[in-house]
Amino acid sequence: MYEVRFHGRGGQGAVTAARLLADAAFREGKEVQSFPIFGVERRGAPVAAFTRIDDKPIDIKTQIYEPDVVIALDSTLIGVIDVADGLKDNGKIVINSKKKPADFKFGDTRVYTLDATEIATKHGLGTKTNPIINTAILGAYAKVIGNIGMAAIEQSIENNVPIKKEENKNAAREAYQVMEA
Amino acid sequence: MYEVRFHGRGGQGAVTAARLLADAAFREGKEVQSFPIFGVERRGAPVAAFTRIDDKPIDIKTQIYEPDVVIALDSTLIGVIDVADGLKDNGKIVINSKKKPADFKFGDTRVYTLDATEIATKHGLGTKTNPIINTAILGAYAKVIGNIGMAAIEQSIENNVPIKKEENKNAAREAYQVMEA
Amino acid sequence: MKITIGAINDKPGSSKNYKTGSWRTLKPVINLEKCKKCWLCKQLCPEGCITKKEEGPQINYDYCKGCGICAHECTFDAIIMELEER
Amino acid sequence: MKITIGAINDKPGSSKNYKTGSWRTLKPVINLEKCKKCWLCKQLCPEGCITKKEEGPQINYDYCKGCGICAHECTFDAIIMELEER
Amino acid sequence: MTKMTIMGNMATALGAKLCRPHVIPAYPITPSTLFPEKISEFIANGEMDGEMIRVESEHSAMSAAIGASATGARVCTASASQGIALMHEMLFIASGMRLPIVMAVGNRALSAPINIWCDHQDTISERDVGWLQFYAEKNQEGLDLMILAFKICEDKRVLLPGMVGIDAFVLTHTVEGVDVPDQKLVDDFLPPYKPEKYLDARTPITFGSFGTPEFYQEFKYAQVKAMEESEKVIDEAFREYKKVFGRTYQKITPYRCEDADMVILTLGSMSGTARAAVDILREEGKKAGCIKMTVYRPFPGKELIDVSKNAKVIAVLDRDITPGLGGALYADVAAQFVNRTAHPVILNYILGLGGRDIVINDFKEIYDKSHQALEKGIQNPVEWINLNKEIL
Amino acid sequence: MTKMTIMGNMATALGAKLCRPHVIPAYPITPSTLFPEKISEFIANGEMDGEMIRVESEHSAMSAAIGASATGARVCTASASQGIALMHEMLFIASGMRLPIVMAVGNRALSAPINIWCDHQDTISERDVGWLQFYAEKNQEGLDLMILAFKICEDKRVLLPGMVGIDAFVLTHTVEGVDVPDQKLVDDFLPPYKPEKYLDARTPITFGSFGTPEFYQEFKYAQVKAMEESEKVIDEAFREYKKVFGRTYQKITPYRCEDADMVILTLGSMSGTARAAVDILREEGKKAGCIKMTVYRPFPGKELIDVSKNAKVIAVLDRDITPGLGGALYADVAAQFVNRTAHPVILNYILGLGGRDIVINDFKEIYDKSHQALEKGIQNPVEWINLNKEIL
Amino acid sequence: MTEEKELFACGHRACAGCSEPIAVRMILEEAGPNTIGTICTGCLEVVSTGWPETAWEIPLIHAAFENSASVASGVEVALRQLGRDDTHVIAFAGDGGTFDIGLQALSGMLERGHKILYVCLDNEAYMNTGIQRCSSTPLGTSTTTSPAGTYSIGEDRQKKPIGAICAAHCIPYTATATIAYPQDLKKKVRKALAVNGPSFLHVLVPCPTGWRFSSEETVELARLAVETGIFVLWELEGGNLQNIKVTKKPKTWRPVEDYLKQQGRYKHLFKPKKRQDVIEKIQQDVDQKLIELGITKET
Amino acid sequence: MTEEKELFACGHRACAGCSEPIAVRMILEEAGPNTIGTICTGCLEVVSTGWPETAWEIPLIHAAFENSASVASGVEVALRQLGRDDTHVIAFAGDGGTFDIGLQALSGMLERGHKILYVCLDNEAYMNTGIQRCSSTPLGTSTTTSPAGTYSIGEDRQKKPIGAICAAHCIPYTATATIAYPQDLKKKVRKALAVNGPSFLHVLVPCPTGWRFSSEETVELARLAVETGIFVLWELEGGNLQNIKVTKKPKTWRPVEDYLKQQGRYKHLFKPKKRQDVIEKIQQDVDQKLIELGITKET
Ligand SMILES: Cc1ncc(C[n+]2csc(CCOP(=O)(O)OP(=O)(O)O)c2C)c(N)n1
Ligand SMILES: Cc1ncc(C[n+]2csc(CCOP(=O)(O)OP(=O)(O)O)c2C)c(N)n1
Ligand code: SF4
Ligand code: SF4
Ligand code: SF4
Ligand code: SF4
Ligand code: SF4
Ligand code: SF4
Ligand SMILES: [Mg+2]
Ligand SMILES: [Mg+2]
Repeated sequence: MYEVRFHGRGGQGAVTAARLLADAAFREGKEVQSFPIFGVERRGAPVAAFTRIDDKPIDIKTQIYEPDVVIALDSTLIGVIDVADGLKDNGKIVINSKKKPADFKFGDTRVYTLDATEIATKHGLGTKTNPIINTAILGAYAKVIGNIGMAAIEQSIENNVPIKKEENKNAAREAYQVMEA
Repeated sequence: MYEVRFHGRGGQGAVTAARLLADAAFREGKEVQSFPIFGVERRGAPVAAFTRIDDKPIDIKTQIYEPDVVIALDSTLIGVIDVADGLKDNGKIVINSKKKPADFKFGDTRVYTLDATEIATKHGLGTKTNPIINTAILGAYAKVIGNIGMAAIEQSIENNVPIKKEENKNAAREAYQVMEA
Repeated sequence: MKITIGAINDKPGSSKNYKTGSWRTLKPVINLEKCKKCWLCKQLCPEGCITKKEEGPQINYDYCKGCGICAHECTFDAIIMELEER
Repeated sequence: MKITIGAINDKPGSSKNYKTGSWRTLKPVINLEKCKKCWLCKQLCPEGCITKKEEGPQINYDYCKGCGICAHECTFDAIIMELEER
Repeated sequence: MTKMTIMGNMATALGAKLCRPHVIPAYPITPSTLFPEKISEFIANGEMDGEMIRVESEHSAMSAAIGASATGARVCTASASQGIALMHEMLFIASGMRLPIVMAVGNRALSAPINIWCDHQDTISERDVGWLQFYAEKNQEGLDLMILAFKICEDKRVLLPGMVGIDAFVLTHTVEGVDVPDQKLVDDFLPPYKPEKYLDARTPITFGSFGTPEFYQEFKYAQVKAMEESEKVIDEAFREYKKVFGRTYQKITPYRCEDADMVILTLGSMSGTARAAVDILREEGKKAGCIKMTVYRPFPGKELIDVSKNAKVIAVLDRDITPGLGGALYADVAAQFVNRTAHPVILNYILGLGGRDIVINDFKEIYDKSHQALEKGIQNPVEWINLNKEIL
Repeated sequence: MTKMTIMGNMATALGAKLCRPHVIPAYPITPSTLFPEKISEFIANGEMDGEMIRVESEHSAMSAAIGASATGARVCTASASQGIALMHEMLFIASGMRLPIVMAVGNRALSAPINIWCDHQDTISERDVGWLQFYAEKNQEGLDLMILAFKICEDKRVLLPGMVGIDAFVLTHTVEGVDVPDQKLVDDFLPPYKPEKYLDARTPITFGSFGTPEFYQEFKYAQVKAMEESEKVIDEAFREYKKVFGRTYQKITPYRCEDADMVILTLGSMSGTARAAVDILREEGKKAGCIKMTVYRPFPGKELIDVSKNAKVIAVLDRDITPGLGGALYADVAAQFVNRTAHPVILNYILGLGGRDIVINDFKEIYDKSHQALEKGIQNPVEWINLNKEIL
Repeated sequence: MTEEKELFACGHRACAGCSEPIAVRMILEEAGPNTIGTICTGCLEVVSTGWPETAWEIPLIHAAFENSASVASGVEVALRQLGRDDTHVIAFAGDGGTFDIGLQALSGMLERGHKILYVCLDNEAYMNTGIQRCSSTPLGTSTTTSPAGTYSIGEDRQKKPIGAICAAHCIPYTATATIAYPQDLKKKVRKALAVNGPSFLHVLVPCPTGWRFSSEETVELARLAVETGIFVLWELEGGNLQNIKVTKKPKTWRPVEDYLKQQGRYKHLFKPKKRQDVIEKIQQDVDQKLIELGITKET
Repeated sequence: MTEEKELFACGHRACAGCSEPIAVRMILEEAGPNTIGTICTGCLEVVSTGWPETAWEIPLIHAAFENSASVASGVEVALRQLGRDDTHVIAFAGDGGTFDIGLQALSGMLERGHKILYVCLDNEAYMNTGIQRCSSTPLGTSTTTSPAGTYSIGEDRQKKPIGAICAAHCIPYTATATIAYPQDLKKKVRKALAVNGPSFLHVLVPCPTGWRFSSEETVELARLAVETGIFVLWELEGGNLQNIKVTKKPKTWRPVEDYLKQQGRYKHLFKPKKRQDVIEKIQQDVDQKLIELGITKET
């Protein structure tokens, strides 16, 4: 079983990212679960969302306490909350940031960064202060985690994103390309 | 245990009569219960009310099915309903009527009649079409049944009847006097 | 008689089985000679027990509770209330 | 911390323990020179995090969510919103 | 002390009056209506302080009760049946907020079909709401239990609301002789309600918080513990009541149970009839006993086990029904005995729904049926008594 | 059949849509709101006939549902928590009138304190109202059970309303892969609702009669019998569903129970975690099993006795609490076993209230505690799991 | 002479002289048999639906006390969905079920625009439970929960202006009526059933038992209520109260005392001591209301 | 310079730019600390009372969603009984808790005459549960339960005239207000608290999340609502709507389009195709309302 946690702010699309990832995995024949943090957070507040992926039916319905990957859609959250909380020993962190992985201090944990904001705005997805980066980040996921293929992610976008389907796919593709695995 | 059933029409005072009788018995140191028929009868409809009297605490809370006495406040009810229903073999029936006991056919059952309407209206209790006869009938009860004294009945009237206390007591007294035991 | 599913009552107007005439202490009696067939009494009877007949209103005493409205409202004093004899 | 009887909260204003400043992406900055001390910003701030000071309004960034109302409403353009640096 | 002949509703109203409630939000419903009527009369005639709130529904009655109680007032109300059902949501909230509101109930059946007569479904179906529940056998108990309910519910160790049930008509509208205690004695027994925390501008607190998963279960636990704590508070209060007023109360009151092979467990007004039936059965040589349950929540499990230890059967009488299971009381009793190595057979009888009278014969039938079950084995642990099969 | 990844609310909404309800009176409440939202969307986009009634409260939602169902329409609604509590009165009335309304529930805790997260108190506390109750473990079950509920409830032998519970957030807001059946198959499985009697000017009938003591008990009895009758209708429907749609449903589903010495009885989404825990316990050499209860009303007593016959302990997990007694499911289970000569020890664990997560460790603790109880005797049959003692 | 079928049958158990059946019969006569009715718990229901009997000859549903309007909403939508929407839907409710416990359901029904005629049968108290005060109970009325007493003149609040409240919802048709004016009442029913949306009809139904008068005076009291201005007959299309049309103006308006003194519920205003102050207050309120309705009184 | 104590503290969790806290703060500033508040379930409660924190510096009680008014009734009577009735009682409620599920409790509170200021914080939908339609939702608004779609223009019913409905109860004081006019709002709070009986204050509180606009525009939208006549600021003493006093009249009334086009909830009226018909209908309704209020528009 593979467990992913997304961090973002209410309204930034962490929940959608988690759903899209689950849907993509499902399209690859995997069993999936995806859920937001169960709370009453308002727009702007830090939120989290989760995805579980497995080859066999997923029985457990507990929260995710020890994710395999953490994805931070908003680097300003780092410091505000402990994004690495509970991360497995060999876990990975993907951060939307202009900075280099080395600029982040998470001990031994493997950190990846991507300027998803740049990519998103370039493809006309949201504004600088309010970029829609969930699709770009999934491209990065596909590259660095590698357990879901880009085809499935694109299909998931096609089927679930209501507007700007092409732009979103392009953002994901670009992220996939620029990302170093 | 002595069980009494009163018959009347909604609004005629059967319930009050049953209560007054219970209160009188209580004043004589008896244990009592009194209750109306448990229904939704409207003014004018036939109703019934009950009194239980005993020397020891009354445990049972059932309806009264086999009364020792039946009192009909309104003779026109006879024929409409079976006033003698369940009456004990040696039971008695007291009827408010101008007629003679012999005019009523209740087999072997001992029947008493009293023109309570006459007495009540004479004492200024209600009108001919709407007489308040419950106190007069209690006078009759005291005489023919005899297990409650007039003093207690008068005291019960004094304590429970909101207006025309004296008139009511007088009606009861007159009924007691004219009644043949 | 058997109970119905959900206590439905599928006998419309079955209240007629219950004769409310027994409630009556006063009885309305119509004087057809005075009656002008204005049908006000029928209209205002709470029991709906006055029916239109050729000769004038007819009271169904099975149901008349003797409220006296018909007599009270009849503009032509064509109804009087009498003490019920039983 | 212990729970209370009936979940009563007897610490009025204890919400202050939660710093909503972390929600901010844009940050209001006051230009005191332009400010006319009309206190409109204080009045309209949803967070109640602007206080009156001798020198003009002061924003408590621990709570400011960066909504931008103060800047938008200031008639004298004395507040501008800047991208938050963290 | 005054002796009077009064109806059950008057008894609970007088009980309430003696407790000097500040606020009485109430809404009329048969068979409880006489309660607010009497309170209105007391106030209109200057016999009582306190204010009625003539609310527009029972939901508002309980809401106003909550508001008033949280403000530090002693609060009392009355309802029944549909009225209680309409309060359902607010009953949970009153207990969750730990407000010692006391409600007089005239136990009545629930719709549909609509029925105004006695059964216990209305309060039994509120057995989860976290209120203490008391059931009276007679009017005297109705009065006394109102006073006791305030005493117990307001105890610092409890702080939970409570309801006192008197059976529709069989008590509410039945006149019995009742001893009405002196105000002075009640004042001593029940001191003014002085909560530690209440709505007061001098010390602002927030009532009705949002309880996240981090804390919710612990809040519930504390509430459940308070209910358990009330067990001993009830015993204390009953003892003190006896001392002051001379009348004995017990959570459950056994009658001729010591040597009984069958005990009948009852709630409310049927308990008296049960005793009478037991006497008759005894005369017939049948070793019957019965147990009146006065306190239903908290459930007096220990006491029940104790008094029924010699019995072969407990016949649990439910004047309520849980479709798809059986009687509610039955399941509650089962939970007390299920893990005991030796225990009586527990049988369940559904009876008296919607005002069906409960008569001596019913108890005889129950005795016989139970005996048969003992001898021939249990066919069906849940049986209906006095069912008119002809119309089914 | 379409495979999609959807949330639990969407699953129940799609299940409802496939049943072609005519009238959907609904009121928003977390965590069920997505249900009316989705229905609104389906209708706004012409994907669905039927009409929403955007009522002003849940009491009116159920009232409108009753009106519409009595008129002969197929009716569906959704609610949770306070919303269900506010319907309480009308839930009894819907079942008393024998109207096969189906309600999708997002199981959520009850105030106070207010809490929007999962527990089962809202529907468990409606266990007396005469509705069938189904609990889903996952979204697929949520969808299927909606269709099944209509099928079962509308059966002439049943004619009772039913509710389908999916756990707040854990299912309502969790995306899972779900097979959505073809409309054609559902249409065949579930023919149009054709009641024999309904409000129609051509054949006037009266609904909602006044039921006097002469008849009330018999009306209730008939209703209770219909609930019992539903046991076999449920089995039939489950069998047919399997045939048509290929998925298996059982009132209770045992997992590794044959040789288990301890079986854990669960309701709702915790059932999956229980299976995972059982596997882990088995690996540790502990003979654990678990039973998922899908149908809670009517209570599947016979089935439960059967599957647990080899167990030494049944650990009954209650995501609800009856203050002053214990878990509701516990008492229900106790009622099944109490009169059996040899039966497992029945232990009760209260857990997961107000969204407290139920995790593998909890099951381990339950196993250990139960074992201890077996060995050292039962200290307290009702224990709380995962309680934060530090804040008490 | 053909006899129309009565849609509310004999044998119901209302008190002798009750006006609720009179009103129901008049309304159903106008609406005709193609009508589904909903009712609240209350006198009307209790006296007419005791199983195995029913007085109703139209399809009828009673569910609870507070929800005639929402049950009717369900019926109306179902009829539309099932293609039977030529059937009228009439929701009956008492004043308790309208002014108090049923107000919200009513407001929702009005706001949602269901095509339903809502009829409030107003006898100014909770009669079925034994004459308790309701927000429909007029100032100075003695009821069992607003008893006249040493410290009380009876009800101390004004009657809730239910008509104005309903009209404020901007519904197509609102009106008042009473049994003493059958033609007026029926005409209003006709109009109400003709509009495409909700309508509200407020019918005063004197109750001999609760108002404490002799049963034959029922219609007379309804008439007196109108002639004294206590209960003004009006109708209104839409939500602008300025457009109210008074449909019945007596030639001379009688003093309210004529109305009050006939009823036991106002006895305390006359005995033991005449409470001129209260009577005058009631008169003033009526006068004020008439002025607001633009009626100049010539007495 | 002395700093007044804020009675609604920082740290609450409302969305950035939410106007509910703005309104609450203004109201409490006027009412002062000697005030007990009651609230409904809804955004305000959820963002301010999460245990162990509370944003409230006055005593506050939240019980359920539908009963702010009845809880407040209990508080008010208790204060009187306990001799503490110098304390103000303010019942806060959302539009859902007022127009819909709380209407009956409110009506009861008004009718009984409690001395309570009832404040409806109207953001025109159920926001706490995620933007569902309420009877406060204006015509043409897209919400999650009145979604714009192929067969839908969004909400198809008019906003329930809650002010008129409350005023129809003949209460001493009814008014509307919004956060863009703090002085007007505070003055109305002052007046409301001064009357001896119930008062109703209807406050428009724009919601960036539910109306879909950028958080800094909150106050601007409140202002636009007034300047377009969508939300008229008025006050009224007593129940006669003819006495309404409009307290804010812009020099020129702006077209409603200016207001609509700034909000995502009306996007479908502009894109993909401009729905001139709907916009015009909304404009006409506003014009009509202004005429009824006796306002002659000079545009
Ligand atoms: C929820 C609920 N509360 C209370 C009652 C009790 N109840 C039934 S009818 C009634 C009074 C009815 O008054 P109204 O609506 O004025 O009708 P009326 O009997 O006067 O015609 C009351 C209080 C009930 N049935 N349901
Ligand atoms: C009886 C009941 N039904 C439904 C809910 C769910 N609920 C809580 S808040 C809310 C919406 C609140 O809307 P509103 O009153 O307008 O306040 P807002 O959140 O918009 O400020 C709803 C539907 C509830 N808590 N209780
Ligand atoms: S009211 Fe008089 S005149 Fe008219 S029909 Fe009746 S009896 Fe005849
Ligand atoms: S007396 Fe009354 S019930 Fe009898 S016919 Fe006349 S109006 Fe009808
Ligand atoms: S609004 Fe502008 S001018 Fe006024 S106090 Fe604030 S910053 Fe200064
Ligand atoms: S940006 Fe918003 S929260 Fe921050 S100070 Fe300005 S108004 Fe207050
Ligand atoms: S109490 Fe009044 S309303 Fe009820 S039936 Fe009797 S007369 Fe009619
Ligand atoms: S959803 Fe709207 S009302 Fe609720 S907190 Fe956010 S902005 Fe405020
Ligand atoms: Mg009435
Ligand atoms: Mg809102």
